[in-house]
Amino acid sequence: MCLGIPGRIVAIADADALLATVDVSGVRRDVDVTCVAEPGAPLEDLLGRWTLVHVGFAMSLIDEDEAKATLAILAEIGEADAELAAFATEVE
Amino acid sequence: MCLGIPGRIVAIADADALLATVDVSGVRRDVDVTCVAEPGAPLEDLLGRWTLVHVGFAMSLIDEDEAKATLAILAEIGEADAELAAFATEVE
Amino acid sequence: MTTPFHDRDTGQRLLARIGEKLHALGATERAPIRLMEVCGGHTHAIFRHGLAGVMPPGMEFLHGPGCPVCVLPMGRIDDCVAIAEDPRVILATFGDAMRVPGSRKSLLQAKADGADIRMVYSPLDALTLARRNPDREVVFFGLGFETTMPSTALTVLRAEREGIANFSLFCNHITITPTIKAVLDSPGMAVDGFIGPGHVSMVIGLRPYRFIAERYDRPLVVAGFEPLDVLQSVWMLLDQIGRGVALIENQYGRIVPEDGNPQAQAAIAEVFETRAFFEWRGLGSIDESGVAIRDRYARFDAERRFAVRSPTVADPDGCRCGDVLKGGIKPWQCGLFGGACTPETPVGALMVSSEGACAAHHQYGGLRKGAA
Amino acid sequence: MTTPFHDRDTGQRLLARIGEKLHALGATERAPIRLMEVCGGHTHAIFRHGLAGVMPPGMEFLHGPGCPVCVLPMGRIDDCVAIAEDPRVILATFGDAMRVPGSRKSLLQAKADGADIRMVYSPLDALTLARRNPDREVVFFGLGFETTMPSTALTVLRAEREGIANFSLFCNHITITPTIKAVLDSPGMAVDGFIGPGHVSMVIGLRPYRFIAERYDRPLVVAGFEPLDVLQSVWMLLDQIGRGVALIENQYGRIVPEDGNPQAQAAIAEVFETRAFFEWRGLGSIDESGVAIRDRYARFDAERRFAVRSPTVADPDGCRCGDVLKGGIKPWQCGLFGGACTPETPVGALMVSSEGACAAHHQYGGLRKGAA
Amino acid sequence: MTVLPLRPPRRVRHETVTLAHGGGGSAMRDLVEDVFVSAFAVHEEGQPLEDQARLSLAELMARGDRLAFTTDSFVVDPLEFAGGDIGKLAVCGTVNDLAVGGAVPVALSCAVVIEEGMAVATLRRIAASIARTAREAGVRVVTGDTKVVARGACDKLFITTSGVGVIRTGLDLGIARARPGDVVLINGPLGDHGAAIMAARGELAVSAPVASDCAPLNGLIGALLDAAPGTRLIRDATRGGLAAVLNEMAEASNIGVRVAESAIPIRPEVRGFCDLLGLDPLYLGNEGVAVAVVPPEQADAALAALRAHPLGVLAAAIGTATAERPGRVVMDTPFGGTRIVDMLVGDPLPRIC
Amino acid sequence: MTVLPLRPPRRVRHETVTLAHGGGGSAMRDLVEDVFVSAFAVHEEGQPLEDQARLSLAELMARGDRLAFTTDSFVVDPLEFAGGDIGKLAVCGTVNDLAVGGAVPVALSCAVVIEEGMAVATLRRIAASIARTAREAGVRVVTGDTKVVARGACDKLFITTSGVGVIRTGLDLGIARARPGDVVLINGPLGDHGAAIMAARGELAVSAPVASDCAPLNGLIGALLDAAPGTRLIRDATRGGLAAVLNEMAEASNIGVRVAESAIPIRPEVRGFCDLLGLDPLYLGNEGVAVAVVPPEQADAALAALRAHPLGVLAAAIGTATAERPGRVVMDTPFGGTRIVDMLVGDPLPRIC
Ligand code: SF4
Ligand code: SF4
Ligand SMILES: [Mg+2]
Ligand SMILES: [Mg+2]
Ligand SMILES: [Mg+2]
Ligand SMILES: [Mg+2]
Ligand SMILES: [Mg+2]
Ligand SMILES: [Mg+2]
Ligand SMILES: [Mg+2]
Ligand SMILES: [Mg+2]
Ligand SMILES: [Mg+2]
Ligand SMILES: [Mg+2]
Repeated sequence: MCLGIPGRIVAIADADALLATVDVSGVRRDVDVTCVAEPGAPLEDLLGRWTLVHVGFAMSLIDEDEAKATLAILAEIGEADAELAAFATEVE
Repeated sequence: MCLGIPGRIVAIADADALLATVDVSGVRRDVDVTCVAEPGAPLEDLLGRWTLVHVGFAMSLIDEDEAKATLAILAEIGEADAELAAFATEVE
Repeated sequence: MTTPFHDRDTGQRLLARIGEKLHALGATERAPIRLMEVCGGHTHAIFRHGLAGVMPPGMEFLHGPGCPVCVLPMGRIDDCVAIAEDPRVILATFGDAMRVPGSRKSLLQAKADGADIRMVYSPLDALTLARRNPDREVVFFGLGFETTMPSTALTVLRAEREGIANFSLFCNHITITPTIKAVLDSPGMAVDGFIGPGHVSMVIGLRPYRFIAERYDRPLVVAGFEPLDVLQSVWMLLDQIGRGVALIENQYGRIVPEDGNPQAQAAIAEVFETRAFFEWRGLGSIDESGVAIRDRYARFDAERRFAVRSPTVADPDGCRCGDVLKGGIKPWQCGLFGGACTPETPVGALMVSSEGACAAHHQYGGLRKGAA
Repeated sequence: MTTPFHDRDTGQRLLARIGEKLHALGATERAPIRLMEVCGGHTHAIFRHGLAGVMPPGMEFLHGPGCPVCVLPMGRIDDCVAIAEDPRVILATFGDAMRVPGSRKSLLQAKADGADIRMVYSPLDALTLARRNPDREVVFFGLGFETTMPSTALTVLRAEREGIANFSLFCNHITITPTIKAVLDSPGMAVDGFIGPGHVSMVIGLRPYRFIAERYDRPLVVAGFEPLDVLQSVWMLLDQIGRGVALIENQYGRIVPEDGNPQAQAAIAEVFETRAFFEWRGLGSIDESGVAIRDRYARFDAERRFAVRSPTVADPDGCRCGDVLKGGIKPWQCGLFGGACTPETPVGALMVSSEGACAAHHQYGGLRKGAA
Repeated sequence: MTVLPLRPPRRVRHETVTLAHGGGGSAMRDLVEDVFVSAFAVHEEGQPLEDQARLSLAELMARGDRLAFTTDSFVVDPLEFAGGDIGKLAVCGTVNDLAVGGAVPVALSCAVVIEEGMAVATLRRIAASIARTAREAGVRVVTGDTKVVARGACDKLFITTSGVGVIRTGLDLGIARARPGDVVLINGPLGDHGAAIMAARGELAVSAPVASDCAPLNGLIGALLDAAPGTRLIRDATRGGLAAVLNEMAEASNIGVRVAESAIPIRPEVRGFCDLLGLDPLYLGNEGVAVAVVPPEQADAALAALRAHPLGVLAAAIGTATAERPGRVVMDTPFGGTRIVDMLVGDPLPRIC
Repeated sequence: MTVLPLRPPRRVRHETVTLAHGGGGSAMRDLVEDVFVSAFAVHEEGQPLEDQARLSLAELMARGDRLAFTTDSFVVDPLEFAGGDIGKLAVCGTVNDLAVGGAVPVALSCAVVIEEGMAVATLRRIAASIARTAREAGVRVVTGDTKVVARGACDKLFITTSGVGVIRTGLDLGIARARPGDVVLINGPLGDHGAAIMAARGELAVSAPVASDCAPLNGLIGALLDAAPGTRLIRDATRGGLAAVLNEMAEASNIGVRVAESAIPIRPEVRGFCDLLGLDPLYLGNEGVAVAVVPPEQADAALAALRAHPLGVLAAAIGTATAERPGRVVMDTPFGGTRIVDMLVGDPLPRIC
């Protein structure tokens, strides 16, 4: 029900109606981009952006920096503790 | 289109609506009897009468005396001339 | 009630008498006596029972214009298709009318294309459809001669009595006598006498035919539809011709009262009025040959409710229905007969109903005269 | 965009770290740390990827009330069936809602019985249906938490802008925080922390969860739906528990902004207002837990247009959905589980959607706990 | 690790069919196994269903030298009517199409398309009727298929049966094999099925004491072939009626056909029905009428064999093949005239099979 | 007496089908002969149609010892879609149901139910597709049936095909024959057909670059059986998808099935389609996917044979039969977890076959 899928905005389908075409692995559908359009800015700014699509609406622009950051933290959690563990092993 | 089939009135289906049931060799259908109902007389008088049915309406009560008379004439035409012919042969 | 009128022995004797009369009249295969049956029911009976084939030489049946489906002009079919294509409408019709070609399509094709068209046995059944589908407009495609008029008139009266607002009649009823007059008036007319329409007459009686005898000096015998009925009528006509008289006689007394059916006439008069003119297929426009719904019952009149236009549509190229209807040519003399025009792909309306001369010939009589 | 969050090696390392934390916390299979995922999407992901099975001992997922299909009370389904059975209506709905049992029937059964019910992917598609069927009333069965609210709100606004008069919304939207509060307030509550709903949060942001930390002293981590998202969130919760703190944290920063989505919030505020109370399946009536359409948009409100009654309908005998929703029992502890209640014949709503705890257990987890 | 119990016997758990019953999942298996498989006993007890039935060719070879294979879809409205139902019809129709080729019917397939909303109880009755009729005809329903479509996408229920049978060595029946002088026989009165269905639909508001003649004719035809091994051809007079069969035969065999109207058995009530509605019984469909053409020297034996069978008590010789007018069917009317009997010109009669 | 000419070759004279085309009269013969018979060449040139096709049993016996017999109805909407149409589907479906039993398909029947108003041009295209696919599969359409129903009484066109084939002596494939240790193979990616049909319907307003996998698998299966004569069972994963086949097999063979999610080929666009709509490709229908279970010692040969065939280039070994958890299908997730794969719970997906 709360299913959200990342897709890339590949075309503006109807600028007046705030509809853009999103591509998910080659599958396309027009979605409402009201929630992710920068008020005042041209819709074309969205082209190429990744967005999270929920029931035909783009609900969030994916923050790629944040994604990288999260992955970095993930790696860190694993490694940090792993080092710790390695360290612990060494100490033992 | 002008198809008319003789059937026997076997039941009064709805006296108020002037509908009676007609039987054609065991096949039954309710028909409108407005055109054959004697104004003022009870519809039951029609029970047992033969009627000519056209597109769901009883259009004529069959006059059995007339039918017999026609058959008699038919026989007569055949015979009268036949006698004549026989007579002619005899004379020859 | 019908079997005695099928008796083969009586028939054989009658045929012998008919042969004698023809002989006495000097009629031959090349110069026959020509009797026209006006009613499609008779056309059907003649082919159905093979009566033409058993006739002694010197007698020829001409198949007249008495099939109301056959004489319906294309423009009226087009109107009917247009009404049927209105998504609100359920069009109810007798099965015979389904295959008659309009200029765009037949009702059968309109149905295939999505129109809601139902075959009914009786106009009463159309009224039942209206009762059962209160959210739809039920239009009954009413057609036929005076035989059928009372049934639609009574159905309109019933609808009024019951206050059924979603029922209307697309009225295409026509009257028989102008047709006969059109035949009599056509150039080269060669009809020696008429087999009169039995079931029309049970409604209208014998009086309306008087002009045929009085003004055109042709005999008419109102006939039943069983084989012996037809033969007896032929005999009666030949008898008149032999006696040099032209009378309106009634062979079908068991069904047809002298004055017709008064209740039926009253219903017709209550609901319908004569139109100034009506278009016939093959015969053109004929004055006072059709009826329309009176103003009093305007709300049951599909013609008004659906703003019908009824343009005159020319008959298709090569179609000779008019000549066949008037007895001018035999069906197989039409260039389209059996080729472009067959019962499966009728060009003219005479090829549609089994009461139509062309269809009857094609279906029961073989492709060529010799095969009948 | 998702694959890096599936990486198996990283996952293995994370699981090792989670195991260490659990060990440090003294958690065991018999006395585990209990983390509740609030959102049905997480329930689905946990079963779909088999995450429960790979968890080190001492960690237990509790499947919370976060499937909006599952918490819909029977009375609302009955209303929806009644609306759908109106012959003017085309009811448009997400597929998930089709099999939820009402007291008379489900929408799937109503459809089989003749109601015109269409599955759509988006409320926009319902609006398209309304445009294409101007003679019908198109009602969209809107349900879902805040994730879905903006889409229906924007659809209503679009309908107004385009002047589409035959579209309306049967609004069954609910808000997430009262649900969590109901869980926290239930007697015997044993939740040590919450995996927060990622997509709800992308709309509402983090602020609304503060009471959980502040008033109930439980940590919540807003999480994504990929395997590593869930594992990282578990690790973050265990880390908080280990540190003895209760904070609202965000693991899903790539999607969820601190303050949520302002346009989405504005659309919700424009179209909807809080209801005094809303009935939940298994949880009873919860104050201010649902939204309704504002008077300003009354003409798009199916509840008003179809005079919906919404009687309270008791849950079926033996149904323990409420207890499961609150984490009080595991699905298989319900006496109906796997017997009278299966995904083919759901008694409770938790057996319907693959986001429902019972259906997820039945479908992905085997009939008994041991098989999962 | 717990050993899970196997599934309990499958049962449909709804009163009406929904789209879920056609989705290929467990609801569909419930429906198929509970309603159809259990009625037809298509598989040995305890044996699972395969995607195809398997028949021993050696056993087939023992009964003849050719395999006959035929199919028909049944779309009759209403589903149930006096004298039968769509299930009985679907079995008889295919059994008869095998039998008229001289084949002994062996096995049937049965594919159903169901409109959502169909009552499961009705399906059960029809499945039972299929099973009963198959037993009566001595065939087995060995394979099948079930589809469910949305409301409005089909009219309640369509059934397609196919059949295989074995044609006895030496027999060679064919529509082109009639020769001048051959005698045309039929086993019973015309039009019962067509009239029964039209009356059952109720639209004509006509009640008729007529039951469909729907019956498996393989027994009757077997007896006929025993008595008249020189039989040229047999056809069942279904859609298009007797007229269609006679015309096809005249055309294919390049012969004329001359039949006597008075010799053709028609029940009075069917004649009354036709009179009232303006129909011709020659064009009404039948589901238990076989038309056989036999050489003149075997005509008496053939007629006697038909009359000795319960489905042939009213059998009659109705005409002969002639050298005249090849391709044409001519009927002698009781009145001494003749008429051509052409193919039906597609009148939109109610659906009857 | 004039000798009448025989009828000219039959041609349909309308652009759309009307009820007259189903009435059993001449319009119906025109349609049947012009559209179907001419496309299928069901009968020898100049030979009339009989009510049943006839096949020599001796010729069948030469190819094997058992007759396989199967049927399926096809009700797909839309009729034409990327990768095929209802006609191609109807041939492939029945050919495949024969082939998965180890049979060489020999002959098909084809029964159509047509909604009035159907364009004759569409029917011609579909008939041509049936003919082309049958040629490709090496089978003949030998018998058929045509019904026309009123508008609203069916959804444009339904086709029911039945098929007969011959099973090679010695082969014994069966859903109950899987044994622990056996290897589960599939010939290609899942879900193409289901996704293509759902996209083609347009209702979801989704465009997907996916074509149906619809194909006759008899050639591929023949190659497989040559390479792995010990094959236990083959099934085509149609309605209900791979999940249905694996569950039926687990239940019938009383084994567990353990598959690796990462081994199952799925096209990225099909995965995207499923992600977007919340579908699981395990439950999507396929029309060109065969699942085969082979004994472990023949697995490599079997896989090589599949991969050598044009319809098997993406073939994969996806799992094994186990003694544990009989009746259950367990999937190892790429993440190291496991999940149960149950039968589809009747989701009302669009009609796809
Ligand atoms: S053959 Fe056709 S076109 Fe010619 S007269 Fe007859 S019906 Fe008219
Ligand atoms: S098994 Fe069914 S009734 Fe019991 S809690 Fe789960 S969904 Fe509710
Ligand atoms: Mg057949
Ligand atoms: Mg048949
Ligand atoms: Mg037959
Ligand atoms: Mg099948
Ligand atoms: Mg229906
Ligand atoms: Mg099959
Ligand atoms: Mg199949
Ligand atoms: Mg299969
Ligand atoms: Mg057939
Ligand atoms: Mg349709």
